Amino acid sequence: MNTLFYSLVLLAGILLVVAYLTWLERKFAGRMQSRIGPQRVGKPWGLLQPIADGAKLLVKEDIIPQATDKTAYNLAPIVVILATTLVFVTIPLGKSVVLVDLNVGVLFILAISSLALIGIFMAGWGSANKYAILSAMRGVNQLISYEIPLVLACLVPVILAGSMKLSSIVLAQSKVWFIFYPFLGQIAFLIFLVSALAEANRIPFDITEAESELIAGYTVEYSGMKFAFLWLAEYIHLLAVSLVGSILFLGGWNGPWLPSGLWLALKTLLLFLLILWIRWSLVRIRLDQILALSWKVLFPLSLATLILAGGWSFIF
Amino acid sequence: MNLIAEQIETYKSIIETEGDTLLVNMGPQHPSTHGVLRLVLKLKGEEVVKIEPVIGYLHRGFEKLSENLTYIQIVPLTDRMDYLASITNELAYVLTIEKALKIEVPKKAIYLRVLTAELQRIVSHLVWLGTFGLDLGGALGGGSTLFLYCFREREIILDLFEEFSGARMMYNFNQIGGLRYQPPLDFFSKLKATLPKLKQAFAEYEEMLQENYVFKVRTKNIGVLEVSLAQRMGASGPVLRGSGLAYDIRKAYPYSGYENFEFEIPIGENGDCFDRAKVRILEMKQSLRIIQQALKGMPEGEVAIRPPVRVPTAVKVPAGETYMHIEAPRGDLGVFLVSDGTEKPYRLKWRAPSFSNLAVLPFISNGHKVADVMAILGSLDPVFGEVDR
Amino acid sequence: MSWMKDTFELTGSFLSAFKVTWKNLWRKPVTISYPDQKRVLSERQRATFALLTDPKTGEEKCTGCYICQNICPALVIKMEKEIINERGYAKTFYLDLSGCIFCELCVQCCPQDAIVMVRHWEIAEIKKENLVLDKKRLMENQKYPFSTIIGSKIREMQAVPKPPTASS
Amino acid sequence: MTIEKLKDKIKEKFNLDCQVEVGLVKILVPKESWGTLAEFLRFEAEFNYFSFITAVDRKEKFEMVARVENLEEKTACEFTTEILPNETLSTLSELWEGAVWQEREVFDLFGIKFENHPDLKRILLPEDYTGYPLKKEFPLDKHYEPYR
Amino acid sequence: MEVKEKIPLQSIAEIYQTFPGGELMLTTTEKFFKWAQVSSFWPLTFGLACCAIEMMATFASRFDLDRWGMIMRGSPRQSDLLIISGTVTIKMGPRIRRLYEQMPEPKWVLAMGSCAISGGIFRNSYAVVPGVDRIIPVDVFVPGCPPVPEALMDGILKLQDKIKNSKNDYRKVER
Repeated sequence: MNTLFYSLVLLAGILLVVAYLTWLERKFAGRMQSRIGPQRVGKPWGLLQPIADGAKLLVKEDIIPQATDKTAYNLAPIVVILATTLVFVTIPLGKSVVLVDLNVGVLFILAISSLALIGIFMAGWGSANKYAILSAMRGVNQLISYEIPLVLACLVPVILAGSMKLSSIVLAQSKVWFIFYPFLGQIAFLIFLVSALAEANRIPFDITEAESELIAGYTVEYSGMKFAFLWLAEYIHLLAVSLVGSILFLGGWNGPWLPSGLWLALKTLLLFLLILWIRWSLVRIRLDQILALSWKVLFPLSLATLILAGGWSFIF
Repeated sequence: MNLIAEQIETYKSIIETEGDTLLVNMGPQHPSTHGVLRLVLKLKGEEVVKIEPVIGYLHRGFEKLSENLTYIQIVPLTDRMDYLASITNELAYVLTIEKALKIEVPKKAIYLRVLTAELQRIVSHLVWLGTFGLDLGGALGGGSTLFLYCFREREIILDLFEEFSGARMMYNFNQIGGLRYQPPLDFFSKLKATLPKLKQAFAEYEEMLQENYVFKVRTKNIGVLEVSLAQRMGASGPVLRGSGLAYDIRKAYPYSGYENFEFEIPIGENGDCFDRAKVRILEMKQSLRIIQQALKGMPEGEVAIRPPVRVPTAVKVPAGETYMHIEAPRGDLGVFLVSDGTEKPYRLKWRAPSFSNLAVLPFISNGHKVADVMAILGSLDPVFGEVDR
Repeated sequence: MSWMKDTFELTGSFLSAFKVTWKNLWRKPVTISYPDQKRVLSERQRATFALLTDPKTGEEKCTGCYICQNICPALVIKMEKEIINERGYAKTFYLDLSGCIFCELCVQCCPQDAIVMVRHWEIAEIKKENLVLDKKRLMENQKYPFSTIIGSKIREMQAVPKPPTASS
Repeated sequence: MTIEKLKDKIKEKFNLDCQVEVGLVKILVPKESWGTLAEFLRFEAEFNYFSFITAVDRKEKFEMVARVENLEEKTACEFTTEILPNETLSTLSELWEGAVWQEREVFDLFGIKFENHPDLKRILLPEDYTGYPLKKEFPLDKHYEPYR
Repeated sequence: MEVKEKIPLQSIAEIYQTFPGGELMLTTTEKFFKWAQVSSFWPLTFGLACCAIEMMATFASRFDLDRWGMIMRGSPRQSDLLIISGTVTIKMGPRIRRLYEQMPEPKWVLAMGSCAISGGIFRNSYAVVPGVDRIIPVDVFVPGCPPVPEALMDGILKLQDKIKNSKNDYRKVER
């Protein structure tokens, strides 16, 4: 019984945290662009902004264009939300605070998070709009080519910790966080970050919903609550990426003074702010350059780090 | 089963199968088409096979309207043509009338006209830099950071214009025979205070864009325009100078006192988006130099020669044809006036630089990706009030 | 080894872009939060119009001479003249804000300085009809601060200076 | 080639006299030799910067004005010709590509057709617009339009 | 495929009232959703002419409208405010009509600048539609050429007050 209760609390928690991540992003971006983010909605700092956005999108008229492939069009947001929230099942938020601690945790996370690609393609293809089709094609290219560096980068902590169970990875990092491994940790973390950004379609890889060419990418034809799902899915994916990143590389919840849960929250927040910082200061790269970057640079680099990690765990 | 067959039908109609090229129609409402331009793109996968810009969505009939307004009433109309650089429009029109009437404008008016035209060039290039960042980085990404910085600097200069004339964009500054206002007393001190801020801001943009690897990768040898094609098309201004020809009307045919200011003309090497961007950023620096010289040499005295306008039909231009062209931020802006001695022009033809600059787009964007077409369009910097007149 | 140079240059450019955004993160935002703080408008601001009354005698300055009606490029001013004890008044004076382009030619050539622009921009309307300012509303607009540009002021600025230079 | 040499060349080749102003040569050309003069200017005189081409409606005849410039020597040449309202004129688009759009605009607003122009159709007004607005007898307030 | 007959929404409001506290709940939900619509007002990135530059300046750092929860959306499907900023020419008219129809239902239109309200100085030009309200119903008019950011923001505030105290069902917008 308590798993049902815990999963409901987890779901509500994710949606609430993600809602306030959108608020944080607009505030942080505003501050970086020397303006103030949302300010007037919930008087002092615009705290009620995400609630207002959600309620407004709830009430919006839900247009289903006539030429769309109805099943793909309606199912796409559900698949995308499913793919991104299911990842939180195996992510431990504390020592024993986890829904189900699979011993193939990392594999499960990587498999589920690549499901989002199907949702995005369904959205793009279903809405029968030329921009959406173009963006869906681009999304498929980009996400597939970044799957491999992501997997290899995640394998490095698995090799160093000797097991795929997330909680045991964190235990293995109690003394030295994986990122502080001299040459190996930084490169693996960098590859993980770059390919996770590409997975989540964030700048500089956000060509699927590139504002300047394809208006709003695969979300062109969506309005109201369906658009809210697609929009939130991106932030849920980012939350998952920063959580997984802080667990795999930044040593989860072990840290010197503060209580364990706070450490994890602090690290994810830091990682999220880093992703935001990248988003608001870089220019988007073109599709073929993105693919070239993944195949020519990230793929061999991640193979090299994998070999290095193997050697390292063999010696020590 | 017929449901699926029917859906395949609908998709076939969407993707015209002429050798699997996709006909995409980037309609008049598009975040990055700088206004109202429809691009009919024939794409093969990602690459552009053929591109055909459709313009005319902002054609407001300037030439017909100006045949029914008197010479004085046309000055506020000229502000609305190239709405990013309204002072240079007024300047072109007013200089043509003064050339036709052979009026000598007082020295202070000449210096003030040069000063405000160069400030307007900086404002127009700032808006270009902001929207160029949008084209590359997308409205919600890094590009919009650059966009907001450029608009923050632009606000400083707009405050100065508001002090001088009372309006932020459509100033109605010039008048046949000089300016309409004296600058307020503290105008020059405020201007001196803002110049270092602008210089520091330009250095910041230079740093954020010029050495930026991602910016270079997105703009190096994209949309290469070689010099002879540019000349035959009539492209002018930063687009022509980006291809390596140092042709600047302020130096070639010095007008309104430009001969007693010295400044260089920046040119590019191989005429791609990067060079056009570099030329515009360096031009902004040159404009700062001109403004400083104008501030130093600002004489005292009156700003207008004509007795103040009392009766609207005061100005009559003798019959004849005059043509005068100046260096607007976008290029060679010319006014061809055919007058018949009454107080209304018989025919007023505007030679708009953006019209010819935009005509270059189909010639230089074949074989590029869709993302590059946006970068090329951004580097040509068309303003549709001027393209469609 | 161009590959190494490329990645080196790539990280260099990323760092410079990050430096710019980092510097701006700590600068004070330039935003003016509109409903509470308002921007100080320049004293030559051109917003809505006002028909002036002569402070000494208390009757309106406008003598209905049709000059501003003729010079307006957008043809938005319409007035009718009436003569009361051999002095012209504007019986009705309509200024259609929906067509006006705020070019200030009417203020410049008004011989009696009767019409002036005021510094008040809150003029949005829900209904299109009350964008047409009739004489009563133009008179009421006098309560807003005037712009310092009045017809005689412009002419004095432009006039060829008599021996004592009239600097504004 | 300085302006004087240009003047004599034109004199002996087309025996047209041209007025000379500072850096500008104005030539009045009969309709037939419009194309040949343009070719001469483009190739021999290297006026390869195309400035503009426009028409002036003189009620009973159109006056076509075209201006080309030589940027190196800073000289410009304006050649004009008179054509009757329903006559056509040879196009300049083979010599200067810039003329393609400008001639389309002249056709759009004046109704003057150009022979063997690549695609002569309306550029500024909607395709199904009737009437040529910039003609003098086109009244300002009467509108030919599909939409109003 | 015949379209299923949609349940008229008005009847749901009546069902609300049959419950004991229904009336009170209806007004509070209505007020809540109206507040939500007003405080997250997403305009469409759609600029025609000079007023578009002034609109961009209003959304830039100095008069930042992100403070009011307004993000510029690219596609008409996700935006609920259409700011007509610039001259509406006869070639652009049908495009604006289609854009308006593509926007989901609670949508509002703000005519910015004298060109959009009545054609401004181009009123009697052969190629300009004198006033955008001949093509689409307009909710608020902001005069000015171009209107200073304060004027545009004042217009948006007046539109928001109009939405707040519009008495009808939060789904349909009173024309």
